[in-house]
Amino acid sequence: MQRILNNPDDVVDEMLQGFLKNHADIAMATGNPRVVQARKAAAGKVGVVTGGGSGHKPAFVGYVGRGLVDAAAVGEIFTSPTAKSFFDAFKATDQGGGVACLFGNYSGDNMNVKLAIRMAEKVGLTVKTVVANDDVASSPADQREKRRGGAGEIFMWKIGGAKAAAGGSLDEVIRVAQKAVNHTHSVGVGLSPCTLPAVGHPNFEIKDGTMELGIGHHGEPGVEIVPMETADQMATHMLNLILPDHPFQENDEVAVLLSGLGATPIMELYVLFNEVAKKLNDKGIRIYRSYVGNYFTSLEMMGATLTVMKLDDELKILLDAECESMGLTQFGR
Amino acid sequence: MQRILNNPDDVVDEMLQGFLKNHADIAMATGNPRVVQARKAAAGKVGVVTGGGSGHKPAFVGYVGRGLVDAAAVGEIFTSPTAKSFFDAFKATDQGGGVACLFGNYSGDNMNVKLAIRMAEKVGLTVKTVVANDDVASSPADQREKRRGGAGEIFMWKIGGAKAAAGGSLDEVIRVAQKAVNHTHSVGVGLSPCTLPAVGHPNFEIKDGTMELGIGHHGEPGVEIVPMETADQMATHMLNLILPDHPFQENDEVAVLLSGLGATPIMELYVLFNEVAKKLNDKGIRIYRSYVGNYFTSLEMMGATLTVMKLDDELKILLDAECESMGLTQFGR
Amino acid sequence: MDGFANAAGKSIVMKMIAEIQANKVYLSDIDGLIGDGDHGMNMNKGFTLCKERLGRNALTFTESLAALGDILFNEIGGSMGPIYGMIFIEMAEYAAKETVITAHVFAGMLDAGFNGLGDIVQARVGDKTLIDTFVPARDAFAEATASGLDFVCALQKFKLSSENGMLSTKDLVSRFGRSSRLGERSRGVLDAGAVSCNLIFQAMADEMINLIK
Amino acid sequence: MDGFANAAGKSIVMKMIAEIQANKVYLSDIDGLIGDGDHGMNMNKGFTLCKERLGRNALTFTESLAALGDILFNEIGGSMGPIYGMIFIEMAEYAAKETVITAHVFAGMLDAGFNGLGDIVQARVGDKTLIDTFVPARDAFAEATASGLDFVCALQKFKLSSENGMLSTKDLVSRFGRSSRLGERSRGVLDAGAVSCNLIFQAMADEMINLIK
Ligand SMILES: Nc1ncnc2c1ncn2[C@@H]1O[C@H](COP(=O)(O)OP(=O)(O)O)[C@@H](O)[C@H]1O
Ligand SMILES: Nc1ncnc2c1ncn2[C@@H]1O[C@H](COP(=O)(O)OP(=O)(O)O)[C@@H](O)[C@H]1O
Ligand SMILES: [Mg+2]
Ligand SMILES: [Mg+2]
Ligand SMILES: [Mg+2]
Ligand SMILES: [Mg+2]
Repeated sequence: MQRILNNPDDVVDEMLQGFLKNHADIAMATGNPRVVQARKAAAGKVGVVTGGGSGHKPAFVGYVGRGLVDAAAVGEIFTSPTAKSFFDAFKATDQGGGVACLFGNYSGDNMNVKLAIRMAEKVGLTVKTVVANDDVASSPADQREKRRGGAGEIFMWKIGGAKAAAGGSLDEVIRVAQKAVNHTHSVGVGLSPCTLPAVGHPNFEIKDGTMELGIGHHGEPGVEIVPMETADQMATHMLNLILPDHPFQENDEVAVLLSGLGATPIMELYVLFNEVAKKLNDKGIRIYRSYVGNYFTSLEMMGATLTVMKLDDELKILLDAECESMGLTQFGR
Repeated sequence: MQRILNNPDDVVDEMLQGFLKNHADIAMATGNPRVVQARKAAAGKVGVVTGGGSGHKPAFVGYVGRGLVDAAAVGEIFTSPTAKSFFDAFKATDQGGGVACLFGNYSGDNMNVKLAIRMAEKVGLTVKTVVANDDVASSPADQREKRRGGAGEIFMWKIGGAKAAAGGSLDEVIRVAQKAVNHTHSVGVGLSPCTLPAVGHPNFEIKDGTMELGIGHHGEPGVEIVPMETADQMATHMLNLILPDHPFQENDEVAVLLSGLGATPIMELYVLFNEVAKKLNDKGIRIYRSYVGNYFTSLEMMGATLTVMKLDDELKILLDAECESMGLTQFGR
Repeated sequence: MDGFANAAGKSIVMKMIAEIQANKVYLSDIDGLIGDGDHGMNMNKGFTLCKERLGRNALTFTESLAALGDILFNEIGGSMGPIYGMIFIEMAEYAAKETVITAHVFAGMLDAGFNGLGDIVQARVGDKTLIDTFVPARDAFAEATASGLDFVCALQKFKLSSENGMLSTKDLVSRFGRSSRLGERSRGVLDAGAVSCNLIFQAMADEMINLIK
Repeated sequence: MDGFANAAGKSIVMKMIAEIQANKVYLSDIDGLIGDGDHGMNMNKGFTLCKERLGRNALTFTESLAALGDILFNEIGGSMGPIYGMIFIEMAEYAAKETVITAHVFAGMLDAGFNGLGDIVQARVGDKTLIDTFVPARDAFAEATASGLDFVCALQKFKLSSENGMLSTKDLVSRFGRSSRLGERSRGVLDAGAVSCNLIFQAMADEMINLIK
């Protein structure tokens, strides 16, 4: 295993120490070493919390910042944070207006958030949730509630975070974050597996010359194993899973997020994006804004995830709002 | 080869098309398909140009933007752009005040820039150059002019770009960019090789359980092949090559840039940064500002490069200036 | 005395810990096939942490089990933290005041552990989760005890049903979350949680049998 | 006529192209050892582009060579673009007006090609670059011609010296740029540019010999 590590069991703690040293202007430690908090949360705003397993950088701590998430609970690699950490994140960000907990649909996170909310109720803290379930490959459309969260979580945080930063109430933040989720559809393609440091060998197998269509962010098997395709064919395949699902239609305006899974050269993400953009254009679907890069990774997996969000005027304004974090920094427009 | 490609010979062109579609607010095409230009260059400013081979994203086009580089000439993978492309980049950015060409010390780039300057002279365009040679592993300190450029090029662009954006003259831009280079020292550690798409198999070999200390950005052999180390030991090894070279001393203030080579999980870069920061702190060297992430990569190589720049008041102000590009966006402070 | 002294039972938890440590990579490998590969790693981390905390302290079975549950719940997270955390905490709580752990007490502990999951876990037998190990084992133990078998024999039944329950997950198609769209691709692979639950139950029962004898 | 018709010499460039195409991966592999592995890929891209451009057009040797030089220089970049670009452009320019390419003309072309590099290339013989192939081959050809050998024999000497020059790079320690800190680690490996230059010279000479006969 050719990796940069000390004791693999300490990787999350050491990563967080390094993260906090590097991003002292954006994020800060809390009493719980597994909770990271934004430095510049505006007074009186609704708290926006997320959390999840590690190994997905920039997700989740990388979206702690101004105009995004106020605190993140951090788990072991690919492992939900504890209920206590979610609860501590709620406490750290509540300013009286309540907390929006925006997280991804994984059984561990569901359980721990549920338990954390019970703790919050006991101290009279109001927490409402939105659960991202944008990964179209993980369940049929009529069982959307079973779908995993994908890179679409980033749009959920961006939209919810912008609303909270703009002074929105808890219900407003929840409403727009839920709208973002409802409008967002993702799919992944896996080209090579990843290795958990404490395990030391690949998590699963992807045979050379094949690719896994619909792979999850932890290498969860997807829809189908198909022979390796060109970028052009991958774009077709991914859009064929996403577009009918909303369904996206001619004259729709969308935001596109194309994220690498970790080890795919960024150059290749642009090649794939080029094809995706061409095909959307051919269908008369307009890309209003796009993001290409490593926004939600899976250690050193190769491959990419494609996320498309249908926009309306409200979502456009929130998407364009200024924000500052490790994973996403943009000037307002 | 598990990669996202169409025809490997077209990868650079397709990447650039995708890049321009995604970053239309920051960068734009020029008459030369291998020259990308910033959209928002302030009127009358000195032009700042760079260029280099592809496969290093964000470098080089990723630093085209506001407060950074005004145009980049783009080569094939790991291959210098043509003289014509450098020349076209000069022409695209000259507003009468001349052009600062800030590039890395590689024989192809040296030749092509030299030839481009001859073309520029013929049309009366003034071009001055700074050549980054920050890679301490590539030549002894007394032959610094032979050293390769490393991720320190980013500091050269940031400092030179900020000076130009602030209205600096050509000579001022050249002076501060040269100062940045003189103050900057880098070293790389390679953990796994990379594969050029058109070649289809790894470029070179790094045996499992070993690492290449002092590796170049294209897999050029480094100082030594050593058994795989812990993050802690790597930090020591890398600092031992960098610190005596300036030399950096107690009470120095520095900027640190720790870049992944492409496939190393970002989490591990923070683990390494944590060790680097501890060791600098132990020596009484103060990190004024730091950058951790994939800032200068080598396709899907695993490993990292460490860059340290000694700061003075002038460099601090320029480093802190606002900028906006694919690779680096920061608010002023 | 058909049972063992609670005060002597720390070794049961130590045995459970050793078993998980020995199977760290195996558990992650199973989880890697249709899950995310972290199961062994996290179980190992939590159980190892518990071993360090317990140290040489003289603790009872239920105190040790409570400590393990507490660590899993509060420091490990994932799905395992709340599930095993709740199970162990509730099992320990149920018997905390007992000096002797009898078959009757242990049956109660198993019930309490399962009930502790409450609405946290919606999975039922057949959903390809650790419930497929837990429920048959618990039921077999209760039945054996009710039918008059002694503690050791009931534990043998418990072991057998646990093993069979675990094996049953191999042919099941996952219906819960993560792998539900996998359909047939999820068949043919054991469930990681069912395997770890069986490892824990085997270790638990073996050491109880040692203590009873 | 001790020479060949310039008008008939497009085949020489076509032969050079075929040789580079056939050795694309080999050249990149050599470059990968102490360089960056792009040499074969870029040479292949430039030479293949040239093949497409030349197409079925009836072109002279010098026109074809000029086209190749132009493509390398203006569209390929790298180190090879300027170096081979300059060499081929200057060689072609020198003989552009000749109807017959004699040994004397070819000697002049080689000189012009080398001189065309001017101050772009500082490397000299012994620095482990393509200069180690070029200069001995050029010198051997000039010497053979001066000593009265005919064109074909002089080309045989040219081929031999080119090959030897290329082989000499194996034992050299790189002194230029990139690999200069490598010291002993750069020994034992051929220089990629020296190898491609030799491939080009062999193909060039072989097809010239064909045409002369
Ligand atoms: N919602 C659930 N209900 C019951 N058991 C579950 C549930 N989610 C997970 N499990 C059990 O947990 C095991 C996986 O544990 P682990 O790998 O540690 O967590 P995660 O699935 O979050 O990565 C599964 O094999 C299954 O037995
Ligand atoms: N400065 C130089 N002087 C002479 N020859 C050079 C120089 N730089 C490179 N070369 C030649 O070019 C070859 C490498 O070519 P190539 O791999 O295409 O370019 P690059 O080194 O820029 O990747 C070397 O093997 C060497 O023969
Ligand atoms: Mg997990
Ligand atoms: Mg090169
Ligand atoms: Mg798991
Ligand atoms: Mg090369």
